[in-house]
Amino acid sequence: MGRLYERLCEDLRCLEGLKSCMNCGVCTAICPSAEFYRYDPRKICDTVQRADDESIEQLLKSDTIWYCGECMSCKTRCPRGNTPGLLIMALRKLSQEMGYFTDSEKGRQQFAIRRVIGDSILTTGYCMRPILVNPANHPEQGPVWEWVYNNLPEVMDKVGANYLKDGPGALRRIAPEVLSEINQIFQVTGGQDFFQLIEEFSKDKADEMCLDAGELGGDNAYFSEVYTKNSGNHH
Amino acid sequence: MSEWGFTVIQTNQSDMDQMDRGLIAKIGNAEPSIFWCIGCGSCSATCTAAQFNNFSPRRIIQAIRSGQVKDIMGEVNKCLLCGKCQLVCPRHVNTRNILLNVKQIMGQDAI
Amino acid sequence: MNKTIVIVGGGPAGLEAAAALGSSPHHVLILEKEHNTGGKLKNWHHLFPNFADASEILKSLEKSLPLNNSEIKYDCDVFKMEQMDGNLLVSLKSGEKIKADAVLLATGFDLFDAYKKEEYGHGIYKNVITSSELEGMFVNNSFPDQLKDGLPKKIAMVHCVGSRDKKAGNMHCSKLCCITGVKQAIELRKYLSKSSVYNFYMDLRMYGQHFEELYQEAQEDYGVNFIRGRVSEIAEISDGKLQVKAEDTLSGRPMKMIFDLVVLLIGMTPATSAASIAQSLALPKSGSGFLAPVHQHISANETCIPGLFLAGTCREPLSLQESITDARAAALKIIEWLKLKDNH
Amino acid sequence: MEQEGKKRIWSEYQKEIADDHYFYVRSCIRQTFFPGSETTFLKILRDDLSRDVFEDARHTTCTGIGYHTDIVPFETIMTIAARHFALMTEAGYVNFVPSCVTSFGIYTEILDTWKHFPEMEAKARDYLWTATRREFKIPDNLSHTSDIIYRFRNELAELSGHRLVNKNDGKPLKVVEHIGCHYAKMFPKCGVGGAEFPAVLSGMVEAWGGEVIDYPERRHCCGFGFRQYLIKANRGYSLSNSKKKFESMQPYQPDFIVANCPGCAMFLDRWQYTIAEMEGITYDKSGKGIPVLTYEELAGLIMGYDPWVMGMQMHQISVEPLLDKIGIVYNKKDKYLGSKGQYIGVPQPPHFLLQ
Repeated sequence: MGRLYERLCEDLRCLEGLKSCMNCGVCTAICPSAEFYRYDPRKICDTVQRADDESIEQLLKSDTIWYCGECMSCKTRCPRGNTPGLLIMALRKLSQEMGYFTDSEKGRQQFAIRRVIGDSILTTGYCMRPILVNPANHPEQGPVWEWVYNNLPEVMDKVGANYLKDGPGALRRIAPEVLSEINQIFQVTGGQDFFQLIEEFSKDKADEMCLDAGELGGDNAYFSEVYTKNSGNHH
Repeated sequence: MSEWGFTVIQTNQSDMDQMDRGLIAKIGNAEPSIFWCIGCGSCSATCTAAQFNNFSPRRIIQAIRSGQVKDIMGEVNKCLLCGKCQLVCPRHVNTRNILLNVKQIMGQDAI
Repeated sequence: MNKTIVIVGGGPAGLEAAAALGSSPHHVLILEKEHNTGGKLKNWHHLFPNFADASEILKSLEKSLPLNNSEIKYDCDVFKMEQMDGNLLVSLKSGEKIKADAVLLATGFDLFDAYKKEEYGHGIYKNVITSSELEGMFVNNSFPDQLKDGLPKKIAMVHCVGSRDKKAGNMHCSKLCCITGVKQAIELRKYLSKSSVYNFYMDLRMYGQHFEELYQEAQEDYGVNFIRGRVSEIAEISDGKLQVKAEDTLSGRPMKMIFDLVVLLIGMTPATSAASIAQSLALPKSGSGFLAPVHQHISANETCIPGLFLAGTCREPLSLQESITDARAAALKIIEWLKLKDNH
Repeated sequence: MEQEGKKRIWSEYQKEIADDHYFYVRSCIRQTFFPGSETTFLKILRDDLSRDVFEDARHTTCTGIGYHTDIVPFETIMTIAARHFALMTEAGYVNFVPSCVTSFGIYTEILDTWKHFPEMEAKARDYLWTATRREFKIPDNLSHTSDIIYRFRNELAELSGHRLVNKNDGKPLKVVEHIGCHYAKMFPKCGVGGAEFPAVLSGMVEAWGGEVIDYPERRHCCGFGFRQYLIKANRGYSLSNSKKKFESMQPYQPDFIVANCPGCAMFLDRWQYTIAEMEGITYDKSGKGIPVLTYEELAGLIMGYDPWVMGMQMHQISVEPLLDKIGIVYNKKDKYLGSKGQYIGVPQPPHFLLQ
């Protein structure tokens, strides 16, 4: 039993997610990811329960662990009460803690997520806001969304939102003292450090790839690379 | 990638009702022992070729039986025809002969 | 001195135990909860692995019942037992109480209620049936119309339904469904010669005499297909056909397939009829809820209650042959125990 | 299909849903794409059903999207959840009602974790105190907003002026219901009807006169997959999973889709547009696409709310064909007007999808 395996076992989601697997395949049978990626949750459970550090390290450095969509459909069906999706979350956490995530194309995408979602949480109190869904990056949102996006205050007002204003209501501005509480929670619980870790490992990788990662936001070459790069070798 | 930045992905799910049953029908006649396989994997474990490439006789029998034979010749050609698979098989499956038959049938089809 | 032995349950184990006790001087009273004996064997057509006629076997079991010292009471619901002066007092729902020097529990098993595997849609999709319902179709020769039109059919046999399944509340392996699935696959191939049959399994536990051979026959002589993967969900598509999803684990790919009929191989679960008896005596149960003997290896028929014995599937899933052997073993233990009781 | 069999399953999953006095928390995705649905929910609860719903302006995201894209650690999200419980406790409420299915899943997961690992709850209390000097009680009742509408489905049916019936032929409308994965797949006991045959939306549809379609891929995920949509390079996953669902439901010719998850409703709407533009395919006969509704919009429609005040103009798939089928009177001209009736431009028509 190796060091990586032991660290995985410290994560509750590994303990809850994988008690013992008998390789029956019910998870893979209905997994949305197994259907469209070269991905088999059953094999991941089997690899982890073998407790072999070399294979686990390989897994942590691979694209494989980043294919899951965390829909947790696997949990409903498993006859052994496992949740491969939770195990994936533990693997991803460890991959980021070890800096292995930057070894894979799909893992490197964590940088873009950290920059967009992470910063949005800390600076606005929302994971997702209309302004983040820029039609240029979201052609699939279609022309109606483009119209909404170009007329946000008017449209939001019409449907009863409290767009960027104080007080309760949809899309209200979240007060600075609330944001400071959220930031405090991130500070105390290790959320802030984890963001920092993703930043640092990503910047190292960006340097290695001779791409600029900037200090903030998505207006840099490394962000574009991880946000749009698809080698097509995933299916 | 398209102007969208992504595309529709083909499913990996095997639609077992749409599989090619032609090959298994022919091989089943020539070498019925293909139906006896229980997927134990002893053939793949002993396989000489598998030491050097990712060839797996167990997987190939499985593929023929379920009709997933689109790219099968590439796989079959990895086999060295040494016959060790046949020696270790607990069900007396003549894997070597199955592969020979695939070559023959697919070769014929090609002509 | 002649004593009274009460056997709870007139299935194969109860009948065989009564037969084995026939040579003893004791009075044997079988309490059967239904109108007739035979238990679930009544509803079975042919038995694995040699396709023996179940009704013939039941007849011979009933025939060997000794007339001199045994008696059967029908429609008796035993719900409680108490220990009393070294004897057991058996209470029936009717209010009747019977004093017994020894009691043999041969209460059998319940079939797993397939509706608990919600994702398989039993009770919702009409072409999803259980192995026991299929057996009933063979007994009564009453197949649904859509199977009788002479066209080729696709049939799926789903193994491990409610067995080896924490989610369904049963961790245990019911061990007989594997061979039942192989037997019924062969029977379906015989009955519907143009049909193709696919067994979805995780492991095929061919532990008994001639089981593995039957599995091989199914593959070699009857062209039954075996796919290694547990079925994940069943959904009805138009015209009552069923879409089955599993992973073909040997090729590592998710798969789907359309079937005309799906047979769920349901396993044995602890009998609910034994639950109140066990509770009244604080009888321990095994992890999966079957009645627990004193010692699984060397005293499999004895319980921690003096004078109370177990036979057959009330203590674990057993085949008919094993149940019968077990019943004889229990009978022998009872005779030994009554002798000891006399000497004291 | 035997309805009795389903009813037997439903009877096993009858969760408790509080009757009044709700502490309401919003959904990031709902607010972004269909904020009018949240407005409608509050109006129905407060005005039509006279229930007390409290919203504290100091509540924030649950950080669920961060958690499920694996940038937010469990310790962090459970403390954010604890802060929301603290706001609820401070306001004197015990019934916690999130508008988002991802959030609902997060709260069920956290409460379950605390039950099995009390030391984690202690840790959450500790973290929260250190960070904010707040304390909390665990809610007595956790219900998703769709549970609440489900609870009042019969009352709403009595109050409503419309039925889910095609006014042209008098037949019930055929409805595809889509349940967000995190509603009950992780904890079937926490969802009305369980995970395999959830009743939360089908119960509404049936109470309001519609007919639910059980199509083979009913249980399949819409394909959001968090990182699989947020990152452009991964969106093929999202698109392809929705496509699989559309192909499976197409033969049943549904009149509309209703979803209880903010993300699902948006994706099932947008991906129909994308597929139409990419491949020239629609999944209905008219070429206009299958309208996708939130359950709040559906409730609002039968209650006679103005579709444009509910925000149904924000859908890419036009809802007018459905409104016409039900017989809802609406003002065509008002659809794209601003809040004061001013002209603010109109969306470009799509290339393939008909309007």
